[in-house]
Amino acid sequence: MKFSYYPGCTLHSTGAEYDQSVRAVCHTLGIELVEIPGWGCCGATSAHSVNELLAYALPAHTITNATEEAIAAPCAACYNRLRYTDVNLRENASLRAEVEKALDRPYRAGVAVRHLLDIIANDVPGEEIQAKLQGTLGGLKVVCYYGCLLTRPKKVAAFDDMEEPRSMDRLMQLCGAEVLDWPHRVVCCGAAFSLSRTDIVRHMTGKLLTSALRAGAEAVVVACPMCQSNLDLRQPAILKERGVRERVPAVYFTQLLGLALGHSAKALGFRKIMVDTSSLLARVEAGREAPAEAEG
Amino acid sequence: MATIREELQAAVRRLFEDDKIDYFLGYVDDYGHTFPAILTKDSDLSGLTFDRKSYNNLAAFLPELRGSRLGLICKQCEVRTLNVLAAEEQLEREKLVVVGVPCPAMIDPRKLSADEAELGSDDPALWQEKCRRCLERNTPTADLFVGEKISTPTPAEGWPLLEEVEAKPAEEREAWWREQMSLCIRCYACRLACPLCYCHQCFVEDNKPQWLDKSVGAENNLHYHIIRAIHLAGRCIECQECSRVCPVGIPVDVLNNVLSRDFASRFGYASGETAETKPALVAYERDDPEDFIL
Amino acid sequence: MSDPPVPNESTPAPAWEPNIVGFLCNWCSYAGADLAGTSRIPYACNVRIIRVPCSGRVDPLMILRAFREGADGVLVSGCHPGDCHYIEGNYYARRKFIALKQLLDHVGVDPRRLRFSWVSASEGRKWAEVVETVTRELLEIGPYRYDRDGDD
Amino acid sequence: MARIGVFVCWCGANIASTVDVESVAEAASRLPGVAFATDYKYMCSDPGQKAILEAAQEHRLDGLVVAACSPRMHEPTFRQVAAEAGINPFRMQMANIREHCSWVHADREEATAKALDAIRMMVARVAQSEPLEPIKVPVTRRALVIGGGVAGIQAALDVADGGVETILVERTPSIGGKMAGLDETFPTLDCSQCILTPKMVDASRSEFIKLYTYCEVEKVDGSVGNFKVTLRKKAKYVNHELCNGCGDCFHKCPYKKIPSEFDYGVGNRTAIYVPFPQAVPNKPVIDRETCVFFKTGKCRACEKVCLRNAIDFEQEDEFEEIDVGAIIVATGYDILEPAEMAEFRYGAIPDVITGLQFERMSSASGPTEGKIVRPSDGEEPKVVVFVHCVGSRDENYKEYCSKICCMYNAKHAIILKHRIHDAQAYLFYIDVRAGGKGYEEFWKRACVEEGAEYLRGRVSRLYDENGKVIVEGQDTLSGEQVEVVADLVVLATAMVPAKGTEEMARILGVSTDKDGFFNEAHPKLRPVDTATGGIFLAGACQAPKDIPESVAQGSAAAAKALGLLTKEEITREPTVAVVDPFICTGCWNCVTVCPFGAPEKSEITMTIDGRKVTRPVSEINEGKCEGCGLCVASCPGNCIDQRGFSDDQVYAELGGYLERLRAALTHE
Repeated sequence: MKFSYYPGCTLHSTGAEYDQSVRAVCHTLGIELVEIPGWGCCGATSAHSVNELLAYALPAHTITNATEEAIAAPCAACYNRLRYTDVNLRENASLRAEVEKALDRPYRAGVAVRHLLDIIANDVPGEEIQAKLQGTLGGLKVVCYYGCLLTRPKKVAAFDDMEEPRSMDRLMQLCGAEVLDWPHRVVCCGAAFSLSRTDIVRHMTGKLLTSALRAGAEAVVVACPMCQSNLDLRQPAILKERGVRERVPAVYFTQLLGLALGHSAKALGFRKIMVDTSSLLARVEAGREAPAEAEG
Repeated sequence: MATIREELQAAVRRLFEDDKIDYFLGYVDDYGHTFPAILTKDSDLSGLTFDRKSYNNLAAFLPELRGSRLGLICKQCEVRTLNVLAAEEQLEREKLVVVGVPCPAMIDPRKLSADEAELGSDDPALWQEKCRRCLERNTPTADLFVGEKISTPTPAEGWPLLEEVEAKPAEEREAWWREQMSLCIRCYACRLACPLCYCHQCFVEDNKPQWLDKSVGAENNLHYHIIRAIHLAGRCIECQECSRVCPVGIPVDVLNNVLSRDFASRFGYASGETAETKPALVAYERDDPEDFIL
Repeated sequence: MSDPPVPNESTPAPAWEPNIVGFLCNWCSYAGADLAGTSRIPYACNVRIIRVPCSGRVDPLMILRAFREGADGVLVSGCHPGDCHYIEGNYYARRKFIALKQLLDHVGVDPRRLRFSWVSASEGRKWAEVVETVTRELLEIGPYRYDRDGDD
Repeated sequence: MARIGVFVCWCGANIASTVDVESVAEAASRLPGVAFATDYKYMCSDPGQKAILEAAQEHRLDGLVVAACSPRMHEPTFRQVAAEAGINPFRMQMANIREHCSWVHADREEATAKALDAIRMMVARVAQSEPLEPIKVPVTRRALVIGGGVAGIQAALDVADGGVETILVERTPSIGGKMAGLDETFPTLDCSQCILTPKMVDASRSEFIKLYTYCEVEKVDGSVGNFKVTLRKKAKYVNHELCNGCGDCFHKCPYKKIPSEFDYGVGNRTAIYVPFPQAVPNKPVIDRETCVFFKTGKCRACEKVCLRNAIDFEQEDEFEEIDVGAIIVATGYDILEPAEMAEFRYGAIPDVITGLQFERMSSASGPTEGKIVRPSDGEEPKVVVFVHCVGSRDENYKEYCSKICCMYNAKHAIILKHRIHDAQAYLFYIDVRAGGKGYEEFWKRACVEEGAEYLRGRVSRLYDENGKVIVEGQDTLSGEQVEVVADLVVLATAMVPAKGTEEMARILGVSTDKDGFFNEAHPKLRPVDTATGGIFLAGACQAPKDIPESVAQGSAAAAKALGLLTKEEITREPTVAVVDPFICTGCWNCVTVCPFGAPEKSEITMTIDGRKVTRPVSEINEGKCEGCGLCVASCPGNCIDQRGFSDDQVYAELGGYLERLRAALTHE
């Protein structure tokens, strides 16, 4: 399996641990990632509220630069913008002409835009992952958080049920986690207002965190660097505000999958997570009954 | 080790001895040619063979033998034809014994020089065009198989002649076809050789009213071939028998190819792949493309 | 009226006008053409209408016959998809027309000579526009003469 | 040679001002096959018609061409004239020289030429037209109504009222449909059962109505006036002839925890059961799937207790073939399974219920005897959220409006207030659609008098927290996100066609729309007809409807059916397809394409070269053929033709025009 890899701005900066864990996991699963030469920003949040043409042209630029038949995007926001652009440019010839004029070259329609979760959960056979596990997550209690952009809108994104997705749940179960039911799988964390209206973000993220804690989660598993930073960075302040003492780390699905596949916490960038993950890692360590030879 | 010829003859003899069939449809060779033949239990089976000149699509003889218990040699051309005929309920499959053979690809007689040694050659340049596109050299649906299974080379893509004609500008294309069509003598050999032209009466024979003139003329001829192509839309399995038998050498199958390709890309038609597909023109999807409609 | 243009410098030659055969379904397009009449929407007078029950009744043989006997263009018009009085006749017609159109394009016939349209009973104006379009295009490409050798 | 008369109409100045009618008539008189041609001011007027009759006699005409307005206008008129003149009406054709000519072309010369062409074409066509006789079909004076909800009951009662025998088929054990399970009805708050049960009883007592409950339509053959219908009478395992409906059997049935279909799972039933106390017929059936005896071979409790020996475990499904002349389809609706819309967490949170479940709860004769309770703990809810448009008006599910939910939500809010005085209702809505007599006033009443809180916006998410249901949504009027902590949530789920509608459509040979509801023949002018003659629609099987609309449509369909069934025989246009069996190959293209199932697979035995040969051939069922000609154009061997629109006629018409062109070409 070979994909054009689109890390997006975040995975090269604040979400570096996502990048690290993505590359580690893909390597083990035999997914070859070829970074898109000259990729640019997807324009998420700001571009489409300011300039429609720009909002299409930015992703179109990146898609057209792809060298493979399909793109793997680990960031839900990037994924959403790229899909949105691709769907609309395929349907709307005049829009496409306008974008092509802006790009000054033909748009490369026909490249499949996929989220990495979709690829790992749906393309790699479960048995194959199972065969490569170097241990389990030892019944770690997790809730899976897909966020608002990964499966919506239906016409653009839904590789899974729009309102009650389950692909990440299945993947985590496969790795030996105990996946808890909770009602906030696809509820927005407020990332779009991350800087401008922190009051809104605190309210929305706070709801998610208390819901996860109420469900009994030891970790919130995410597939988007924007969600992760909201749930992670703001957590101490938000929970303190609500008088909640417990904490629950927000980790990437690739990080937990990486642990199960035998990568070290260091290699998966766990130390970049602000909320303390030591008890989580200890739980996983305890769950590793299989010889930990592949460590590192 | 027995040759395919010996194996075939032994197998057919057994079919007759076991009273499994009334007729066998195969090929016999004589005078250096290979002919299709209908054999009975009293026939001399010593000429029965299968070689690189077993061109004919034997399924073309099925309508005449309908209702009989019948064995026949099936290379991929016949296999696909039988699927179309089955989908159109023109076949009593349970009465057929499909004899599978490893098909070595048919030689294009027009490319064959006097040197018969070439017959053994495996040079794809000598093959018929259809054989270069063939997806399966062994009969997958065979009731019994004679000979050794062989591997199927990677099929060639594209439609060389069709693409060559298409590359011409419209005016030249019109002139080219007009010239081709002015050669047609309306002998209807194309229709006769086609295993899917099984109407009791062809539309050209209809004279009440006579939509199509029987007189020979480039436009009349063209229209005959166009309507025939429409009747074969989504059905033609590209055995190219129509072109092979044309005494004046018109590549009539190019017209069929236009629709084969178009229907494959528009509607996903792959005629003869299964025995379920209904003919393309008696089916529709609500969202069939209609960009050509005002 | 049907004479092809003859260059004549002194007196203006009678202009050539395309001859068009229109096959119209009884329920939608024929009624649409009626509505163009009751609404007094003027359009070119080049189409001669043959009323058929449904666009699905039109056989490619009819279309080719029209060409062979001197029509410069043929127009087939039926109900919009989903509106067929006989539920699905126009869907089948659409496929048949694609096939015929593909073949005529391939053998070098100008695609503008054979047109299809969906005109509903309420689209009098659209009918007038379709006729105008088809006529204008045929005026541009001129008379259709494939060969006449078979007819004499 | 034909003797055709051509009559060119001036239509006052409508034609004559643009078309030179006199010279057209003069030129027409010289066309081959024309025996007489003339023009007149108004052909359709009395003197105009008389002129045709006189000319027909004088010139011994055997065909007519009337060049006038559109045949869609006056074809019936002039066919009548032809018949009076002793000319077969199908040898009369109209040349449309008004709508298609004089009204759209200003140039007199051009219009005149076009008019003459039109006449030339029609003369050629008439010369090729065979005389045809209308097809007469005797009518079976019996109607079938499929579906025993309120629409079906009304239709059956009205047909029976016309003195026509009616068979009312219902697939559940009782008639009554969805309405029988409702509480009070909007906008009058009449008790639903109180107004419905008398009708149910009437239907069961009518001497003209035969009631078949627990029965399904298996197969429909034939056509308008003469359908052959096969019914499957499902085994009830209770002999209803013997049963007196005492109820001992279901009181004794040990298996009591089966979720009741009629109560949408709010209440339970036994394995031998009557769906509800007012059922018609009020006699039980045994549900084979849940009966212990059928599972284990032991029990027979009902059999032991039945004094009339009515229990019969040996019963099997029976098939009955009936002949009817008309069919009224009233198969009703279901609701979109709310579990399909995961965001509402129906099924995951017990205190999220559907509107129909609320109806059963609030119904005085329902499983809770009218008490509104939380399914989770049986407590009285104090805060209830009603969600409008669950799955309706939603591009992810159903785009259409389900029409009745605005009203029943208002009704539920009122009922809630009446039963639990200190309860508060919140209603999330997109907008309130209250078009109907007294409807606007009704929802206003819920809002103003009964204190229901209307929140304009959609619900985004539901989840349970500490035994409450948290409802998050948006109030678009204030622009705020709102959160209601509710005790009970009631979903107004979309109305969808009843389960099995698609299969029913296939059996009946009628079409459905993109949402699966039955298609009416015309959305405005033929709302209860289908495109298939003799099959009519009533109620919510055609689109979401409330009770008065369903009843009105039931009566309308009954009137349509009576109009058909009170005729001795019906005539059909003879413009049907016909197969030449001697050249038919049996490729079944015609069978595949025909939307009406008119071509049928048949066989013919003939002698070829002294051998008797049996060949498969297609045969047209004239009763089913609607005359579209699709099969004709789909036959590769030209074995099928259509009377009245024959290949010969089209060919002649085409030739009538093109011969002139050919003549012009050879003079080039």
